[in-house]
This record gives sequence, structure tokens and C-alpha cells, in this order.
Amino acid sequence: MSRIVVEDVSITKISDLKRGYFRLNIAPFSKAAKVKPGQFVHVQIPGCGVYFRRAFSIYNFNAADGSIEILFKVVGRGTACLAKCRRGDRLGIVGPLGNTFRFPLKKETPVLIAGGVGFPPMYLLAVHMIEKGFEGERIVFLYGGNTKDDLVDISRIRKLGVELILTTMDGSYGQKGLITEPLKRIIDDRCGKVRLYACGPEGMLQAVDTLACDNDVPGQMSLEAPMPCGVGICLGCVRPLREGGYTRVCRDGPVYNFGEVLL
Amino acid sequence: MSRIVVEDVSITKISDLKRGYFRLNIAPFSKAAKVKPGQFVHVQIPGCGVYFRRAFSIYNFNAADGSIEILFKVVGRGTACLAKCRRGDRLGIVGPLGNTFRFPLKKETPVLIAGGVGFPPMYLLAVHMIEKGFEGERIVFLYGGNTKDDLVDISRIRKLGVELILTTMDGSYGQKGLITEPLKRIIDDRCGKVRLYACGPEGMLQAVDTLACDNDVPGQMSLEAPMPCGVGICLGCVRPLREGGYTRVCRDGPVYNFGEVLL
Amino acid sequence: MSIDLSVNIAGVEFKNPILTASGTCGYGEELADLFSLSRLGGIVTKSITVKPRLGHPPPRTAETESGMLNAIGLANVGVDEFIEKKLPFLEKFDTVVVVNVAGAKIQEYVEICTRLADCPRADMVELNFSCPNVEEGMGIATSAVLAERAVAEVKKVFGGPVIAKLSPNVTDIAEIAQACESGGADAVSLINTLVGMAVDIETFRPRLTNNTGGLSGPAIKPVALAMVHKVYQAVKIPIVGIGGIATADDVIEFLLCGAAAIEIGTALFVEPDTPVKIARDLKKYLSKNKFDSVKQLIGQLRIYS
Amino acid sequence: MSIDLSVNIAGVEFKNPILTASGTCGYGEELADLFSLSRLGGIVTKSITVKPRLGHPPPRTAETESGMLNAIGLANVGVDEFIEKKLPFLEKFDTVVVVNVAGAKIQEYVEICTRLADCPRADMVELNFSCPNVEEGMGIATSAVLAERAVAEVKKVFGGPVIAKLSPNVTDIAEIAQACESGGADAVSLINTLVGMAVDIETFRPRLTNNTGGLSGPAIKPVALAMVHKVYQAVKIPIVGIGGIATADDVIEFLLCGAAAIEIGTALFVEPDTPVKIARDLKKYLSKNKFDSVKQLIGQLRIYS
Ligand SMILES: Cc1cc2nc3c(=O)[nH]c(=O)nc-3n(C[C@H](O)[C@H](O)[C@H](O)COP(=O)(O)OP(=O)(O)OC[C@H]3O[C@@H](n4cnc5c(N)ncnc54)[C@H](O)[C@@H]3O)c2cc1C
Ligand SMILES: Cc1cc2nc3c(=O)[nH]c(=O)nc-3n(C[C@H](O)[C@H](O)[C@H](O)COP(=O)(O)OP(=O)(O)OC[C@H]3O[C@@H](n4cnc5c(N)ncnc54)[C@H](O)[C@@H]3O)c2cc1C
Ligand SMILES: Cc1cc2nc3c(=O)[nH]c(=O)nc-3n(C[C@H](O)[C@H](O)[C@H](O)COP(=O)(O)O)c2cc1C
Ligand SMILES: Cc1cc2nc3c(=O)[nH]c(=O)nc-3n(C[C@H](O)[C@H](O)[C@H](O)COP(=O)(O)O)c2cc1C
Ligand code: FES
Ligand code: FES
Repeated sequence: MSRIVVEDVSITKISDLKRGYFRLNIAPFSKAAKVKPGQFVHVQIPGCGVYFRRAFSIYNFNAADGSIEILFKVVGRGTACLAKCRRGDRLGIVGPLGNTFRFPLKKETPVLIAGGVGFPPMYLLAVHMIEKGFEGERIVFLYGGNTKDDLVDISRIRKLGVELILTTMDGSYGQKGLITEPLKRIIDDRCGKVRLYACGPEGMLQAVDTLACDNDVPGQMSLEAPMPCGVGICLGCVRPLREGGYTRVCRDGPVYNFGEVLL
Repeated sequence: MSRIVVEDVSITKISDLKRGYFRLNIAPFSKAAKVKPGQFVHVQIPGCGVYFRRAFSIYNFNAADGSIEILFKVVGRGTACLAKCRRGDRLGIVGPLGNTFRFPLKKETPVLIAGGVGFPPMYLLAVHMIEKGFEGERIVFLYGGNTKDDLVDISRIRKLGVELILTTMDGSYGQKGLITEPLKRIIDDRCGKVRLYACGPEGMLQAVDTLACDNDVPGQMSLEAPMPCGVGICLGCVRPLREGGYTRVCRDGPVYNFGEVLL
Repeated sequence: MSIDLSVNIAGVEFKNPILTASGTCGYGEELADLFSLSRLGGIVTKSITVKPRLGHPPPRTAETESGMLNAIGLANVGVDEFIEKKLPFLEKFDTVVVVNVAGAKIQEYVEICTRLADCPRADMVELNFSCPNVEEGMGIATSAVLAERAVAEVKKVFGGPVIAKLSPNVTDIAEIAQACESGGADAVSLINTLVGMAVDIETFRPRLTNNTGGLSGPAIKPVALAMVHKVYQAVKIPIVGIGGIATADDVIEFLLCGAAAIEIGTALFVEPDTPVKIARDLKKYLSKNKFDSVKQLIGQLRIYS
Repeated sequence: MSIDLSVNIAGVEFKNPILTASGTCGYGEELADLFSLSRLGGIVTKSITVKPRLGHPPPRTAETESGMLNAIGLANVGVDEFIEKKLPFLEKFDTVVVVNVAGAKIQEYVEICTRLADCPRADMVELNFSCPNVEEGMGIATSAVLAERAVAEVKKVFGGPVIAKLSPNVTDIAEIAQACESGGADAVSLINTLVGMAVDIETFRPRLTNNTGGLSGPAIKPVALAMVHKVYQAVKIPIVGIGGIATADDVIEFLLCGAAAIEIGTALFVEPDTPVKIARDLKKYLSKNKFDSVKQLIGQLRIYS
């Protein structure tokens, strides 16, 4: 059996979360039961004239009905077009793609750091940890954005019962400032017992990567890159490795240990 | 002021007439009040990846609310995509394009011959004649198709009170056989007092053209050709003239006198 | 802040860098039904030949992915009727008239340009060396020697500036551009269409009666940009960029690569008011990015070294 | 009626005419996660060079209208690791393995092909003369003399059939194809990518760190078809068609123009199971049109005269 499938799926629901964010439910995806946190699907967006597929992290999945969910922000031609789709429209997807996160050790406190549209894989990772026996309250979830508008679906993450810390750059919601501020405090407080997981904008990841390396904190982050193929055959999504050479974000990643990739 | 406009319009209504035929209402078109029968619009179909616009005859217009109507059949990529549009979707249109029909003389009996998707301009011509003072019952309207399924919107043409003759190749509706059969009889019956107007598939137009020329009956037909530009600048839609040289169907036509164009 | 869209090519002032390309705007009559031609920087008229030409039998065009093929076959009214009937129409517009000229032999270019030399409204000529549709024409487009000679001969008879229009169907377009420069060309324009083909899989027939045709439209824009970039590094005369331009963003790419002006071709078929929209969006871009003249973009590409 | 999709090129039997193109299917490992490589007529592996190459820094690709630009820079594991680690993986599949070889000098082609001569799984080699991404490589692609010599030298050392892969960035591709035929090539494949460029209008930077790159995808299909058609009239050896193929209809166009087989490149990125879908649709077309072998299509174009 193929590990990765190319399938036509239907949009079963599209929710406008306002301020440019949308949530999309699609089904049936034959590999829904196999999805691991951090993995993504490569989506063919119908009728917008963009040639490549677009990559979106899997936000949630339902093994029972074979559905998956993505959360996206409108940033360009492709996402603008995706936002105009309606229930019943067909999408082509390739997936599940990419690797996944390493599970924390029992004694470690997992700290999940989500910035903007880096939220979906962090959410799914939290869900996964809880399913695998981690108590919600033992998970620290940092969720930051530029303004209130970037913090979407908060109610959903609250339901997991994680220790939630929200930040906005302009202070319009949660703590004011960079997400790395509370992170620094957490690292200092629980020295040696945390494992970090991060996904978000490049600047945030650079800061977290530096923090993690400087403080010798283990963990991983999920990267982005423009992806022509998503399956590892075009060599277009490469990023330089610290040890030299390039890594394909779509297949060798998107999840990397801190310090592994030159940001 | 520009004679031809390039405008973005909204789909105000899309009606599935079944069997692959659709009716589309679009507005506001600033030139709706200027439309003449036989003219067409060049439509940019969103999101189907076809590069050229597609030409559609104007089926009806409403000068008051600036709306126009087209009637189309799904035959390929572009029309398939147009059929999937929904109310509120935006379309780009260029128009009104092309020339129009010569008005019949008072003493003549206008015979309108519509085959398949050649129906829209014939319908509009009938409406126009009635508006300009021709009594409906003096207009003979022949409407033919391969089967019953090709005779759409019959109720609408009936309402005009014209003398309606329907034909289908397979006899599933109206008279069985070619539309030219009743036409021949009409020409014979009302010798010298008819004027023909035709629009429809190439084979039908050839037959009507021959009939008209052989019997010295005046009149015109509306032709089709693949149209890259629709406005006369590409020279792509040309057809050979009997007298030599080429004519641009989009601008010099689409309406031609019988005998003018080599079919 | 007022934004200056004007550019100057070989001493000729264009109110904006937007021209319409030869063969895609006829002699201007039809476009004038859509917008005033005075809004254009310039109009390049359909290639004219010594004698009128009917062109190839249809089908002459085919739709392709993000583009089209054409083999119109240089259908045109011929130089006599052009001067008598077409050029006068353009007199009423405040725009630069570039007359595109095609021929099978150098002598034909000379003959036409001699006639045009007496026409005050023929502000410039553009020599179409590259039309892939006429066998005889190919020679000049692919030969540096012939191209240089053709330009030099035309320069002797036509007083105004001469633009040499180059074909992309060559191993080294920079070499041909340099030859035209040596011949005295005041500018080069590029690219003409790429040789292409499409086949009807039901009839086994080519989609054009000419079998092959010229590919144009957004599909070829990357090729055109690379060639403009290459030629910009090889010649000193101004470059007019052509190929797949449909938006102001496209125009900016060409200007950055070194084009001093651009021509819009196939986009006119799909969006006939493209030049008007581009002029508007170009202004917006310049003002947003705090430029006061479009000239500030020309050749400003920051290449990786 | 059973439909025969098999074709034969230079004595090698392909179960169907569908190959995957070099540089767009790695060494087969990743695609094998999507479908069995045994469903392919053949696989053409990523260009290998004497030494491993990391390739150019990102960005290496850019999206264009109906296509893409790439300047990967011949990133590959080098011939040693290829033979040791990559070729064995392909052993388990029932498909023709074509090893694509690139080099800066003729000697490098010879060196690699000498090594490959000892590998039973290297059924054929394809010589990439045309990669526009390495300066040194350009010479062979654009010179009939060098191309002929390169093929002849490789033929001396490699026992199996040799395919010469041609660049479209030349004035006359038929001339280069004939030279390869004279040199002893068993087949030619065409086209490689067209030189292209794209610019970021916010940063004024080229979209590729290599400044220019190779254009591929549906955008270039018409150009590829015209070149296959031209070469078919010029050589007797079989032609492998490449360029923008995404559907069975595209494949049929290439076969009609004279290709005996085809390679799928960029389409794999957008629709990784394209070869499987094409094989299915090709069968449908043949059966609908009452052909029993795909060979009945090759070269059957009915040109207008
Ligand atoms: C593994 C992965 C997971 C992702 N998950 C999500 C998600 O869950 N939700 C979400 O909203 N977005 C996500 N993204 C980013 C998303 O793919 C881009 O926002 C989207 O491709 C933009 O397409 P566009 O046509 O709207 O924008 P355009 O800017 O028009 O795209 C132009 C080109 O740039 C590429 N591109 C643009 N922005 C990015 C980016 N940030 N990362 C990678 N490529 C980019 C596109 O692939 C395209 O080739 C993810 C990206 C990757 C690589
Ligand atoms: C003046 C004019 C008026 C028309 N009015 C109507 C109308 O009222 N209702 C209607 O249903 N259709 C009408 N047509 C035909 C309509 O334009 C075609 O059916 C449509 O372009 C097919 O597009 P497609 O993408 O679905 O088909 P495709 O076959 O995929 O189109 C491929 C190409 O062929 C061209 N083409 C295909 N069929 C035709 C055709 N019959 N005539 C011209 N070009 C064609 C298209 O422009 C396109 O370039 C008209 C055509 C013309 C020229
Ligand atoms: C239908 C058509 C006709 C053309 N005729 C001519 C011509 O007569 N003379 C000429 O120099 N170029 C001619 N061209 C080439 C264009 O001027 C232009 O160089 C080319 O199409 C590339 O630009 P584009 O992609 O913007 O169309 C023609 C192009 C098209 C599409
Ligand atoms: C990302 C990428 C990498 C490529 N690498 C190679 C290569 O290493 N060797 C080679 O001969 N061709 C290479 N090519 C060219 C393809 O094999 C093919 O000739 C070209 O892309 C045209 O086909 P397409 O339009 O189907 O992609 C590459 C193409 C792409 C898009
Ligand atoms: S996107 Fe193609 S290798 Fe990663
Ligand atoms: S469609 Fe362009 S001239 Fe008629």
C-alpha cells in the first residue's frame, strides 16, 4: 500500500473565522487514521490559476469518518481562492506528508509555542499528547500573534485544559510583547525539565531556536519553505543545515531539532 | 464615450435548464441599453484555467436595470466552469460586440431559423421585431435540435405569439427531421415575400445559405468562429469571403448576408 | 507628489512606457472603440509589407496553457493603403506611432521605410526580423550579419529612430542585439513569439494550417525576461521589453531587467483595456514605493553574484 | 481487445511509453511511496556528476504562469554513491532504468559512463548536454561539433543504448540532433528547460539565487512539440518527447509528432501520480479509437502542406 496518497476530497465545511482566517473540513481522506502531528497535506486549489499546490498543516483529523481539518490565513492568490470555496467543492490533496515530533519524556514539561498560522500543528500535537496519556494541565501552550485578531480558535485550545499563555505584540489580548518573554521565564523556572515545540513565523523560530540552543533545552520546531512538490522529488524546498548541505523541508522535515537548521 | 466596455459584472441568477443548458443573468452592464440583436459579449470565465474569453450571444437585456441574459450549453472546459458559477460570482465581460441584423421590410415575412445554441440571438431578434411594431403572428420561428433536449426555453418563445415550428432529428418533439424541411415549404409557399434569419450549427447554416442563394431569398445568418479577442484586433476568427479575402467574424460579423461567406 | 511615467527612447518622448505590440492592436482603429489611444505611450502597428497580404487560412490561432499560438501569416493592407488609409487615423491621437515593417528580403524593408520616411506620423519604425511565420523572414532574425546589414540599410533611408525587433528562437540573442547596435539601431525590442505547435488528437492535424505558429502570452514571460536581462548586459541602446506582459507587476519586472519601455501583446485579446489598467497600477506602485519617476526602475535589478 | 502500450527504443522494451524525467523523480525512492515504479515504462534518474554536488542555495524554484523556473544546480550524490546506494533500490522494480549523466567536460561524461558500463541495472544512459544551470555545460548543448564528439566518446565506453538530451535554447535543434545521430546516439530526448527568469518587484532581486533558471511545465509544451516535430523530420533515430506533459492527450500529441516515448517532469510535482493516470487514459483513448497498439500513433501527424 502507498504511504502517501493523491486523492480528490470534498469540502464538508468551511468556517470563516474572520480577519482572514478560515477553517476547512475535508473528507474522505483515506489516510486520516495515519496522520501524525506536524504532518501536512499538499492542496490543489481549484480555479485560481496558481500552478503549484499549497501546503497546509493538518489541524485535526477524525479517523472514524476519514475527515481532516486545516486552518489557514489568506496571504496571496492561492489562499484567497481557497477562502472562496464552498461546501461540496472538490479539492485534490496529497498526503500525509512530512515527519512528526518526538514525544516528550514522562518527566518533561512539554512547552508548545505557536505563532500565528503555526497554531494548527501545535494544537494537534497537544491533542495527541493528551490522547497518549499526558495530562492537559502538564502541557504549557504559548500562543502569540501581532494582535488579538491573530489568536484564532482559542476556545478550542482552552478545552484541552492546557496551561495557556496568550501574547500579542500590541497588547490587545493576553500579555503584551513577544512570545519569547514568557518562554524565557518558563525555561528559567523549570530549568532542565522542559521540552520545547515551536511553529510560527521565521523570526519567532529564530528566537526560540537561539533560546533553546543557548539554554541547552531539547525540542523541535516545524519549518516552512515554498514547496513545489511536497514529496521530496524537486529539491526546491531546501534549507541549509548547520552541519553543511541542504535538507528538504517537505520530506526530511518539516520538523527539525533545535540547532539543526541554519535559520 | 467608449462604444465597447470592459466591465466586471455579477451573476444575479443562474438557471440550470437541464441537459447541459444554462441561463445566466448578469448585471450591471453599462451598455445594456445599447444592445442590438445578434451582438455578443466576450466572457472571462473565472478559475477554469482557459486563457481566452468565451463568446456568448446576448439572449435578452433589460435597459432599465442594466442586466443581460445569456443562454449556453456545456461543450468544453470553459462552459463547464461557467455552469459551476453561482449567484454573486463576478465575471469579466467585454461588449457589446459585433454587428446586427438588417430589419425586414414591412411587406416581408421574417422567418427566423434557430438551431441548438443558435436560439438566443434569434429569440432576441424576434423580441426586437415585435418591439419595433411587427406583429408576433407575422413572424415565423423555426427551432430545431437533435432531440427534445436541445429545444430549451420553448415557453418563452411561445409567449411572443410567433408562428412556432419545432423540429427534432429524432422526432422526439415537434416535426421529425431537418429544420430545412419546413423552411423549404415556407419558401415555396410565400415565394418572394420572406426574409430569412438563421443561427445554429455549421451544417444547418450551410443548408440555409444554399437554400437562400438558390431561391434568391434575402436574409442573414450569424456565424461562429473561435475568437481569441472578440474585438477585431487579432485576426484569428477569420473566415473566407466568397469574393476573396477574409472577414473577421467578431467585428465584421457575426451577421452576414447569405452568400457572402464561404461555408 | 506627482508621478512621472514618461520615458525617452532615442530622443522620442513617450508619455508612459506602455506601448501596444505589433499584430495585437491592428492599426489602432478597433482599440479606439475601447479607450482613447492618447492614453498609450505608443502604438506599434501591425507589420506591413510591400504588397497587401491576406494571411494564412484559418485556423490561425490556438489556445494553449497561459498563452496562445498564432500563424496569422502577416495579413496586412500593404504599405500603400497603410499610408493612405491607416496612418491618417492615428493623427488625431497624442501618442507615439511606431510602424512595424516586415519583409522577405532586406530590400523590402528598405523600400517600405523609404516610403515611411515621408510620413511625419511614422515617428519610429520597428523592424520585424523575427516573424516565425514566413520562411524567408527567418534568415535575418537568426543571422547577426544579415540583421546588422538590414538595420544599416534602413538607417540610410529612414530619418527617424529605428527599433530592431528580435526573435527568441536563437542560441544567443545578445549577439544579434549587438549586431543590430553595430548596424545603427536606435533600440532593440524583444521578444517576438517562440516557435510552437499544437495538435488536434481527434483529427491528427496541427491546430494551425501553417502547422507551426508563434507562442505568446504569460507562458513566455520568464523567457522574455531572461532575454531582456541578457541583452541589457550586452548593448548600450535602449531595450523595449515584450512577452507575456499582463499586469503592472509584469511591467516592473521588465523595467528592472533593463527595459526602458514595454509592449503589450496577447494580453490585449483577453483584457483589451490592459494598458489603461497598467498605467494606473504603475502609478500606484511608484507612489507606494516613493519613486517619482518610472525611470528610476530601469535596470535596477539586484542580481546575485 | 487487449491494448498494447509497449514501445521499443534502440532494442530496449518499455512496457509503456511513459518515463519520468530526470531531476523530477530523484532516484525513485520518494515516488515509490506513491505508486510502484513497476508501473512506469522507465525512470530517468536525476543527473549525476563525477563528484557529489550540493546545488545552488535557495530559492531554487519559482512558480510562473502554467509552469515553474528551477535552478537546482545539479544537486546529486555523485556517481559513486549513486552506484552504491541508489541504483540497488531500483533493482526491485520491473521498469527500464535510464541513468542521466551530466558533466562540465566531455571527459566527465566518459568517466561516469565507464563506471555505469559495469552496472547491469543501468539499462540506458541519457546525456544531459543542456542543463542551463551550469555554465560549463552549455557548450555541448549548443555546439553540434561538441555534441557529436561527446556522444561518440560515450559510445566507446558504454555498451548499452545512449540517449542524447537536447536543449531548446538553440537556433536549430535539428542540427544538434543530427550531430548526435552522427555521433552514434541511439535516440534523442527533448526538450530540456528554456532559459527563463522572474523578479521580485519588492526586493528588486531575481527569484532564483542563480539569477536565471530553467522554465518547465505546461507553458512550454507548444515549444517542445514544435521541436519534436522538427527533429522527427531530421533524424532516423527514435525521439523521446519531453516538455509540459500532464495528460494522456498531451502524450498523444507528442506521439503524433514523432516521439516514440515521453518523459513526465514538472507535472509530477503537481500531480505525483500523473504516470498512472496517463497510462489509464491512454488505454481509454486507444480503445475508443480502435487502435490496438500505442505504436500506431507514432509520427502519424497529418501536416498541412
Ligand atoms: C509545511 C507547511 C505547512 C503550512 N501550514 C500552514 C497552515 O496550517 N496554515 C496556513 O495558513 N499556512 C500554512 N503554510 C503556509 C502556506 O502554505 C502559504 O501561506 C501558502 O502557500 C500561500 O499561498 P498563496 O498562494 O496564498 O500565497 P503566495 O504568496 O501567492 O504564494 C506564492 C508562493 O510562495 C509560496 N509561499 C508563500 N508563502 C509561503 C510560506 N509562508 N511558506 C511556504 N511557502 C510559501 C507558495 O507556496 C507559492 O509558491 C504552511 C506551509 C508549509 C510549507
Ligand atoms: C459570436 C458567438 C456567439 C456565441 N453564442 C453562444 C451562445 O449564445 N450560447 C452558447 O452556448 N454558445 C455560444 N457560442 C459558442 C461558445 O462560444 C462556445 O461554445 C464556447 O466558446 C466553448 O468554450 P469551451 O471552453 O466550453 O469549449 P472548448 O471546446 O474547450 O473551447 C476550445 C476553444 O474553441 C473555441 N470554440 C469551441 N467551440 C466553439 C464554437 N462553437 N464557436 C466558437 N468558438 C468555439 C473556444 O473559444 C476555445 O478557444 C458562441 C460563439 C460565438 C463565436
Ligand atoms: C496574433 C498575433 C499577431 C502578431 N503579429 C505580429 C506582427 O505582425 N509583427 C510583429 O512584429 N509581431 C507580431 N506578433 C508578436 C507580438 O508583437 C509580440 O512580440 C509577441 O506576441 C509577444 O508578446 P505577448 O506575449 O505580449 O503577446 C504577433 C503576436 C500575436 C499574438
Ligand atoms: C526541478 C527540476 C530539475 C531538473 N533537473 C534536471 C536534471 O538534473 N537533468 C536533466 O537532464 N534535466 C533536468 N530537468 C529537466 C527535465 O528533465 C525536463 O527536461 C524539463 O523539465 C521539461 O519537462 P517538463 O515540462 O515536463 O518538466 C529538471 C527539471 C526540473 C523542473
Ligand atoms: S517541495 Fe519538492 S523536494 Fe520539497
Ligand atoms: S476574435 Fe480577434 S479578430 Fe476576431
